[in-house]
Amino acid sequence: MNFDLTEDQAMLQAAVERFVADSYGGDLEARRAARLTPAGFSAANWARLAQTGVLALPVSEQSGGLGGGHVELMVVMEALGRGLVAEPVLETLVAAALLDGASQAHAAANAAQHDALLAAMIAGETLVTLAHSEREARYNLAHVGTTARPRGDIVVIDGAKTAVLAGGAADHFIVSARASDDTVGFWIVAADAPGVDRRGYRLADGSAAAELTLRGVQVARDAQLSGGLALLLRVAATARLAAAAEMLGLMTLLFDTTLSYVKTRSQFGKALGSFQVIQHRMTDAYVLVEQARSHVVRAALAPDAGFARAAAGAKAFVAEAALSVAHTAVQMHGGMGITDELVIGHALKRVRVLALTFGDATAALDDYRRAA
Amino acid sequence: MNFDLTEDQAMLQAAVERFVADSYGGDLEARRAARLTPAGFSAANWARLAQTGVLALPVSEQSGGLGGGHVELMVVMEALGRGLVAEPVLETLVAAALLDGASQAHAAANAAQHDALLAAMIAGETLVTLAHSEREARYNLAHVGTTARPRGDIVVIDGAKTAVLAGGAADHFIVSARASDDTVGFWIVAADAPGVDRRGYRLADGSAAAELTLRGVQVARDAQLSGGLALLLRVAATARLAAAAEMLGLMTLLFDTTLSYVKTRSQFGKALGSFQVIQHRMTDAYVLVEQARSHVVRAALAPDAGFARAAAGAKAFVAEAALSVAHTAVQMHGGMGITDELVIGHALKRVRVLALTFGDATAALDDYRRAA
Amino acid sequence: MDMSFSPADLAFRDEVRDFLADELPQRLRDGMNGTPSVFVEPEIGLEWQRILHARGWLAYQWPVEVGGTGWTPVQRYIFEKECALADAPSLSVLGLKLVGPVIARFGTPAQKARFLERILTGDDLWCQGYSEPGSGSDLASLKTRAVRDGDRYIVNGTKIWTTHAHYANWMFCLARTDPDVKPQAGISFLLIRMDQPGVTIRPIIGMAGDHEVNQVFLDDVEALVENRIGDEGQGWTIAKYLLENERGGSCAAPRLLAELDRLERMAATQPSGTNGALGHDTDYARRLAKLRLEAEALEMTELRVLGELAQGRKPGPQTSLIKLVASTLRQHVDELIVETFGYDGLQLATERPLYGNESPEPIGSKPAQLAMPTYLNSRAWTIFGGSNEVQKNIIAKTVLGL
Amino acid sequence: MDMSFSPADLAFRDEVRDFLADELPQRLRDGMNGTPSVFVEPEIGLEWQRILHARGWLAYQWPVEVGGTGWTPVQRYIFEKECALADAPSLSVLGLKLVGPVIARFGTPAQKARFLERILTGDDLWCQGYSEPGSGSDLASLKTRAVRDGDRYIVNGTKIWTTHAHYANWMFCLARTDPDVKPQAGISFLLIRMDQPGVTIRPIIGMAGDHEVNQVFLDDVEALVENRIGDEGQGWTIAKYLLENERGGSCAAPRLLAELDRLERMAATQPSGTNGALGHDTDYARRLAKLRLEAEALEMTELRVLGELAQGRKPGPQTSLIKLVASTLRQHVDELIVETFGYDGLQLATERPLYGNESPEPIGSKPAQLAMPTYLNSRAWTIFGGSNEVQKNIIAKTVLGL
Repeated sequence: MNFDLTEDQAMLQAAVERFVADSYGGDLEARRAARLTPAGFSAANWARLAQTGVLALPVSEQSGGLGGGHVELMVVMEALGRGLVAEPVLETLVAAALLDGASQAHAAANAAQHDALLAAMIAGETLVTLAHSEREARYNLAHVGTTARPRGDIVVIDGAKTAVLAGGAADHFIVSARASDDTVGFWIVAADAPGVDRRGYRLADGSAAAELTLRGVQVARDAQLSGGLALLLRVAATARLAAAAEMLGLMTLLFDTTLSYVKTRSQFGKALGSFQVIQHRMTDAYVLVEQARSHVVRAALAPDAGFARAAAGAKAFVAEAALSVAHTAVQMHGGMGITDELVIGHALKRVRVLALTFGDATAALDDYRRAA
Repeated sequence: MNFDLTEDQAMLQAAVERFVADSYGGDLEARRAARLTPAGFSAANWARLAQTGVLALPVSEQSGGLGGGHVELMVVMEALGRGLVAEPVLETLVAAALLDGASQAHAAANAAQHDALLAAMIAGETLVTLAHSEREARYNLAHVGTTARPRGDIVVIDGAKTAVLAGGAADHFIVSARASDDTVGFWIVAADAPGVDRRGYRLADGSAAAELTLRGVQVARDAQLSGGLALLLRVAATARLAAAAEMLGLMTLLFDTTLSYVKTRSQFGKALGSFQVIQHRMTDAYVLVEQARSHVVRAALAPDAGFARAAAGAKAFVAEAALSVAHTAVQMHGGMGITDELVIGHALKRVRVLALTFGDATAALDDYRRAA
Repeated sequence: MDMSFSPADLAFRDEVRDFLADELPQRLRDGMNGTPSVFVEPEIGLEWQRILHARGWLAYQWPVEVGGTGWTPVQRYIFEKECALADAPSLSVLGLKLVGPVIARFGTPAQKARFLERILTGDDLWCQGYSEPGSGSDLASLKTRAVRDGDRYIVNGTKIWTTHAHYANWMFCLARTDPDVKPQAGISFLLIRMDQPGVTIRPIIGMAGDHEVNQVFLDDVEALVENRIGDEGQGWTIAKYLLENERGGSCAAPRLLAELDRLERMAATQPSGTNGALGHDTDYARRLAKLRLEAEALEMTELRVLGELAQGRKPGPQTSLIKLVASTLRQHVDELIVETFGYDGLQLATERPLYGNESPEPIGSKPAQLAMPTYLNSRAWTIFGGSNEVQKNIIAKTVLGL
Repeated sequence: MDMSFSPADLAFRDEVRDFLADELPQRLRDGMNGTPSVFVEPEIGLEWQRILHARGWLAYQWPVEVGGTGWTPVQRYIFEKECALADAPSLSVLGLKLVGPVIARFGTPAQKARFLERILTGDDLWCQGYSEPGSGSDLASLKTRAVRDGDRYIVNGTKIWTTHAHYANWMFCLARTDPDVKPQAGISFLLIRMDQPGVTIRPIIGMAGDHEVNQVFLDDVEALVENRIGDEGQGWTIAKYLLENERGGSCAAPRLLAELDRLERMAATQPSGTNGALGHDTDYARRLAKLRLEAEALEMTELRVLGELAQGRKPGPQTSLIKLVASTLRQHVDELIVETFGYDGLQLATERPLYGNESPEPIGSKPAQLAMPTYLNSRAWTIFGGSNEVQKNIIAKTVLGL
């Protein structure tokens, strides 16, 4: 019974906090400028992040990663959230986990090719992202309408994908499609492959997402990843923990910023924080932060058998709690809270996006209770 | 556009308020004593209530009633709620509306008999109540498992009923049962008829409810009321308005009592009502009372075509609002709030019962949205 | 009790409906519906105001003597409701509802002649100089200083949250003309030209990327004494009049109800991902129905206030809760709209406008594109014009006597 | 990070489990589960305390010198969790958790000898004389007066919310021994015999009909000076110690989680009235799942505090929110339970006890019969022991620095 970080974990946390301090450190203008680039993030920061090893963290050692566990993932994502980091870490971790999981499933013929892609990814040289969501599916991970039909040595992919996170700048997509035997598989598709029509757009947090239309896209058979929907669900659980941890970081950022504000800002001749209603509302927010932390820790420490359930539960709880704290933070800041000039609004918008990662709070709640 | 009461309506309101002042007038001990009688209410008060004409109010003039409309019903029930009246007015109004509706549906052979029963009811001489709910039905009004099988000139009723309001002291029951043609009908059954096994019990508000077991209960064919489920749904809408209006009265009682309390009670050397958190919580309660009043007025004024929907909506809204205000009232009163010594607790318990009249808030909400 | 409209009122309603059907261009309806922020752009608003002015209906909130319509409270309500249901652009609050009535009530004949007609023609566009950095909801603490210098004041200070300052050629402004009396007594109500040296406008961009409000720096800016409304030191009284003027009849619910209808239709075609449409998901349908119940209660509360006004009485305490309920409900509706569109609800285009031919292509649908910016702007409802916290303080004090 | 128990702790857990399986009679489990009020009747509680005392585990919250077990914080948690999961009757807070540790800490050797063992044997039953009519959450304002008269005090005053005063033979009591110093300084901690003239007990019946608490009138009642704990005027310090003593480890979540499990099983057989069981209704299942998420978070928060204690550190600020979260959650669970049983949830039997052969026949089921009285009593959770409002004041001040 010990919730202290190990020395290694503390070092990891310090490394990410250093990255945040050096790269952002309260410079909202620099962050905004990075968001306005076509990629939606800073290439320089991305390279530095890769150097910290963060991108290699959850990848197994045999695939060239650091083999970090859930606690390490939590530590990193919380620190990134607290730093309001704009770079596509979550998207990369998802893609890396899929490639890594696929590599481990079979020593497939295509392993070398996938390993090379993975290595480039975690080095920060290539951006790969999952293209799975379809409009008809809403949050149902098992609903895939895109098809992959074999034709000789190749496979032909047709369909449409939406809400492809970081899809505006990705070099490769991991595209889910339904194979002729009705199972769901994943194929690596280059962004510039013929038949791929990418339409970039911005999400609330300023990130560059994309819609894809896939018309007769031809990929080599061995571009398929081993492992189907089951692998995706495993990765989704990890992604939910990561999203919950990042939201926890955002909650602490929102809470601490707001607490400082109500202590210094005065109204009607008194500090805002001396009004009992403000005190109780801040107390409610504090309770949410602590309870959210408990859920994230719970999921990070859950044994494998219960991990998917715990991660879904943490995601469901934290998504609602983070939104509530973000709304409180906006309200407490008054007029300034609704501008783009404080971290508050940016954190709210990032929470909105994370809250929908691999389904909204209700979808996660349903997974949680069905697994119970 | 005028929300003032007419002179007649104001007189009606005054009459009920006079009854409340004379019969209860803050004498919680007398009310408690009345609740502890086997009937669960005061026979003397009941006789006086009948004299005010309240029991005859919604009954059509051709059936010997006053032919009052929904506004009159609202006025009366709100005043009764505000007075925390213990007598089974709502139950009697439901039974009377069923008998009255049945009389109007057909000039049936049994009209004279029903009219006599109705006359005795509204004179306060005979207590009649609806026995409809069954455990398997939960809040589904259309679910009736009790059967009514014809045998020659009689009908044989078998089944079980629960949550028969005022059933502990009723002289007759209006029992719903499924006829051989699968329609739902209603039969008048004397409480002392052979085969009727009544088990009395107390509800939260201290009223005397009953469970009934009906084994081979024989009733004359003409004991059946005209009008089936459609009549019940019409009456249920009226009952929902009545329950919402009574809850509105309870809300004003709870709110006003609590407002006085926080103005006079002091803690840490200050009036409770000077704490901002208390002020805002009372403001929230005030908003609920006003919004609840709007819903009740809306339903009372709704045209016939929209009445069932409006009554369901009012019931759904007011049930939640009343519960919230009651919880606030308890909390604001601190230790005293959870005793049986103040009107607060009694009002909360009455709200709990009314909130489930003809289905809970969710059931009413479902009826409301499906009718939309 | 009677909540129906009289035959004369129904005839008036039909007249308004016919007018809207004939005279309100689709382009303006689209402009209104395609605006995620609280105020429509002048480009849309002014065109509509010109149409209304031509019909003689623009100054309906003003006294008859200065061009008002003389409508009864019920007629005003009917007009506003029909406009809302027809998606008519919202009218400029600043000129028509705020400074116009103030000039009509407190202005000299010369001031009335000088300013009122130009509000109606749109030749003058106004902004409001009330809030200051550091004063927020607490007006009495304002610091902008106006020093008399012959027939003019020299004004120095900073105003913030100044809606459409970047379009306005005039500002009505509260400034401290006497620092030596108690805070409320030393304030005057001045009209200031925006197109003069010393006026600097800093845009404040909202979370959704909209430019509605500004910070306005006033450095040795001139305000003519002839453009002071009322006496020196009467500013606080005028500001209070203006506030009370705002608290007459209200008509927020009809548009909310119309939006819930629209949302319900959209939800009926949104995929749920499992079985059929999102609108048929029980949980979703119940959430929507609960919001509708809130909106219907609000509508009735507004009508109860109207009932008081229609009887020639002062409205009851219900007026004070309408802003509180309406703004909170507005936010809940906008939250549900964002959620309705699933991942599509996350898109946030920052180009403006989002209506018309130049607007960016939406992902999924136009309503999906509007959802997020509308939701983000909607957080302002419980902050501006008296935050929810301030509203509750006021109700507790004035209505509950706490 | 590591939230697992050590092998030694697991062995201890098994030892506790075996003990409970062997020694906790079904009658006592039924008594615990059949009690809708917060405290079990002495009839149930004392029997269980005798069994625990025989095993040497009753005084586990006391120092080893006076009969404590010397358990680690983790062992205490494990013991309390296993007891909760086995439906063991709750132990008397008054003697074991409140006055016992105070006597152990501040009492003279003679006082320890006189009182401690008799708490464990159940020969003495205690009640607490803290709250007074008019003082509520504000202890410093207490008015009960103790005047020295030789080797005794003469005590006059009124205490209220006195749990189980009608069973107790002793009261520990805060009384003002010096009215002339500042309020906190003039208070002493006195032990008073209940079986003496001048002690009058007025039952206060709760909403559900339960008799747990009382008003106690003290009219010229005697308290021996030798039965004063600590020095004269030290009462406030002792009361604070007692409060802090309460804020050690906490184990509220396991029982809440067990109740949610039980509720889920019951809901799976409750008719929904439309299609199948209530437990399969999506809306219902989601509400239950959300409560479970709250309870799981609470469990983890309690474990995080335990983690601090296990490392030999003082627990962090999380302790302060546990009461707030647990009591609010407790109420929400009890509300859902009432709703689960539909109309059956409305029954309110006022006979007591509701366990055992004499208890009234339930309508529907025994859990349905317990639902309403439990819910009604449950309103007390956010009021007694520091209301939610007071808890939030404390957190805002001490944790957030507001």
